[in-house]
Amino acid sequence: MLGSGIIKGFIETGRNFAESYFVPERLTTVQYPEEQLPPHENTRTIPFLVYDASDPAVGLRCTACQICEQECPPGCIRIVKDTTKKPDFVGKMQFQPAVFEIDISVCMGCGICAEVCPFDSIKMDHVFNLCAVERLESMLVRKERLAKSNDYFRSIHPREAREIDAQRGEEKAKAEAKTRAAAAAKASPATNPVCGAAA
Amino acid sequence: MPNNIPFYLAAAVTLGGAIAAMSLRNLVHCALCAAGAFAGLGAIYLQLGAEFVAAAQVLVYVGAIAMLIVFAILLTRGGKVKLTARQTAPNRFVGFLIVLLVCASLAGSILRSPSLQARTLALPEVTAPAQRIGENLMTAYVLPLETVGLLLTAAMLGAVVLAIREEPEARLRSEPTAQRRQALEEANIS
Amino acid sequence: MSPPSQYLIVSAMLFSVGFAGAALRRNAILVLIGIELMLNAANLNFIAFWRCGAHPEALTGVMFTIFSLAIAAAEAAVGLALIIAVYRHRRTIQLDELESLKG
Amino acid sequence: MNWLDQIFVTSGHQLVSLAPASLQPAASVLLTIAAIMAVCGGCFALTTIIERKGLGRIQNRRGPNRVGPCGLFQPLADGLKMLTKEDIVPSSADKAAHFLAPIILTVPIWLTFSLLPFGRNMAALNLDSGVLFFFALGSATELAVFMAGWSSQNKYSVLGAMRAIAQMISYEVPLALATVPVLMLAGSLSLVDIVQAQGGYALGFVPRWNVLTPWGLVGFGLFLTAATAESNRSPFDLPEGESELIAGYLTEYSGFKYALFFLGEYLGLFAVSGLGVTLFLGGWRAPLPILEWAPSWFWFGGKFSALIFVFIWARGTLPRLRLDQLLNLAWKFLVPMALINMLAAAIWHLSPQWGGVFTSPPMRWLLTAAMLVFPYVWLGRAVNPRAGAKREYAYAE
Repeated sequence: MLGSGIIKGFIETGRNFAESYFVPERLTTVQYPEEQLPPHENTRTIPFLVYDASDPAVGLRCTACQICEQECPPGCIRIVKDTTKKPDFVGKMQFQPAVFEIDISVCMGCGICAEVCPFDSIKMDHVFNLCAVERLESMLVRKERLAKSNDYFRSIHPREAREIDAQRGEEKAKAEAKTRAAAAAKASPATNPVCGAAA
Repeated sequence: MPNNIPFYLAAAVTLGGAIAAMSLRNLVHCALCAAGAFAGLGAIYLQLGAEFVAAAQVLVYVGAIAMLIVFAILLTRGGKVKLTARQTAPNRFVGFLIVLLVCASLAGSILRSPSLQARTLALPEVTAPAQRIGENLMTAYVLPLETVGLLLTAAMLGAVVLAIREEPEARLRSEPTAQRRQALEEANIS
Repeated sequence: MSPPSQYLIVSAMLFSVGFAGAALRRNAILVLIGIELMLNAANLNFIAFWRCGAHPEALTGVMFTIFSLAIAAAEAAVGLALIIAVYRHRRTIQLDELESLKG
Repeated sequence: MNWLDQIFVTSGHQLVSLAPASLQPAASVLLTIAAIMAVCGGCFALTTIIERKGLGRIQNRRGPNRVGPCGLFQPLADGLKMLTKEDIVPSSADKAAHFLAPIILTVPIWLTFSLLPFGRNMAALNLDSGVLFFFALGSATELAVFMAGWSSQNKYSVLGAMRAIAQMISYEVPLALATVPVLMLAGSLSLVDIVQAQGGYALGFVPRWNVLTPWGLVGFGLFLTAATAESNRSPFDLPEGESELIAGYLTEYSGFKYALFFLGEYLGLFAVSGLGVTLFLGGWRAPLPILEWAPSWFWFGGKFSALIFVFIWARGTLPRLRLDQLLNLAWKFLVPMALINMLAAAIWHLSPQWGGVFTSPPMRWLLTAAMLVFPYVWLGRAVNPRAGAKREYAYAE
């Protein structure tokens, strides 16, 4: 009969109205600045650089390989290699970036840099309050601001961080085993040219 | 005479609207001004105590006839009509002359009529209650009422028939042509 | 309250304006508006005479005006339908261009 | 009890008596106008915020709650924004008509409030043909809508205006026809008399409101539907269907003129709600004899607010109609239903004179209800031929 659907709709919206005062499921919005929903793990805004341990100057995973700089579609990353090499977490000698800048007014948040990075160094962040009163200097994020600790990375991407930590732990263990073997070998006359500089 | 100010206002709106409706160039403006004149007349009726007629005037003239005129103007692209050369200066002069002549002759006879001068209106005594109008319509005026109903129905049907668009495909699709086409096709096949 | 002649003079002026428009304007719709104005002038006369006549309780003028309104509505509907029909055939509603019946 | 009921009337008289004797008629008129404009303007401000909050709750949101306590100062902020915005007139617009349209739209709607009886002895004007005047003033707004659409020289505006006019003309017919039974049975066109005719209680406690009779209930439903369409509100808000026409005839309006249109829309809603309360819900009369102690204006306000809430509820519930559905509903359902309703009302009125079983109220009830239920079902099927059939979707599922 004409009108039965209309009445059904009225009952539903009427319940929405009345129960919104008692039932939280009927009032699903969140008052943004005061309350915030936690972002999903796969949320991505702008990239950041992960460093291990506590000192960003030492533990920065980035090796200034410049793959991300080349792959970045809008070209918002600028990297200048340092002149000296430093040992990385497995003890291998690597460059570090002297300059690492991302122009976040150009960055489109595609996440390609994070995908191509072979060192698990550049990852996508969850911060989204990026507005500033000035559009040149504050939109150009430098290495110091980009560098964030692995703990932070663990807190925003727990699943991915666990995998990476496990993988890196394995690599490190393997490298240590190798060094130990090399050290053992050093005790014997054979030498291993690869692991010349054990930590 | 402060009592007369509403009347003068309504009369000014009516006459100003009428003059504008008859002399403006843009047809839509003309129609809108005519609607203003009709509404002003409604105000005069209200002042004269004929509430029902005033309401009917606004309902019929402003609500229906002005809208009809506006629709007709839009349907005939009348809003953007080109002015021909003949439609300019002499017209206005002749129009003014005609207005003056007709108005003078009518006003002269009105002003010279002694019976009209003598009588003045007494305000509160006379009204036209809707109930009395209805009773009149159902008793003394029942035949005119029926006739008007018939006339309105006829006018509605006539307006629909006149204004309906004749579709060219409808004629193609009509029965005899289809039969003929079928016959032609059969002739072609054989 | 003003004497009836005031209303009659307003009505006369309205009638003459409508008449001049209907006689001189060349657009069919404007002619129709002119005719409506003349009808309205007549209605105003009816109401004014009813108001100051000898037997206002008979409502004659009011009844006449009501019927006049109904007829004006019918007239406008048919008139405008005619104008639209003419426009369909001739692509114009300027009356001086519709001269095919001129001898 | 009586002084509270008449508090506005007596205080108004006292205020007027302060003026010098020669100016008292003018002072009385001005006071009435000021009171109506203040009350309706306040209602307008309050309704905008309540509507937004109510719609929010209906859609599982909270609605505006930032400006002032619970967001109650939101209308003030909106008003301030509207007033200070730049008033843009398109360069090709017809300046005079563009300027006049919002004024012509709002003036007749203000006038309609002078006819409503807001309480006992609280009608500003008791016109003898009040209901007819109401509809006459309502039809005057169509011209303003046309002016707004045409003068903007914008295709969307003209299309929106044409849709609005087609809709208003179509729905004026069922709106007027739905009120006819009330006028027939009250025997008057005056709104004050219509409220008078709904006085008293049947069986000692059931009020004799028109809505509590079969024809009144159907008439009220028809009236509400037509009134929603007449005031251009959702689900009949096609003239402003923003997905198709930007904002219809309002497209080229900004600043204060836009605010006037907004005001006109809400005032039109108030006007038809007030008319609905007066015609069908017994005006300012109390719903039960034991509640007679409350002032009459309180009951009018209460019923009025309830009706406004129903309109808001409908806006939050029903999706917008298509143009052909809109016109089909008006001409194939509402108009025939209203005509049948007139017949039912006539039978309701005349059946006691026939004697026999027809004198008992339950029989009259059954007879008229049957007269209305069957056409309702039948016409409902005609207007929606696919009712009950399973829908097929081209792309979904």
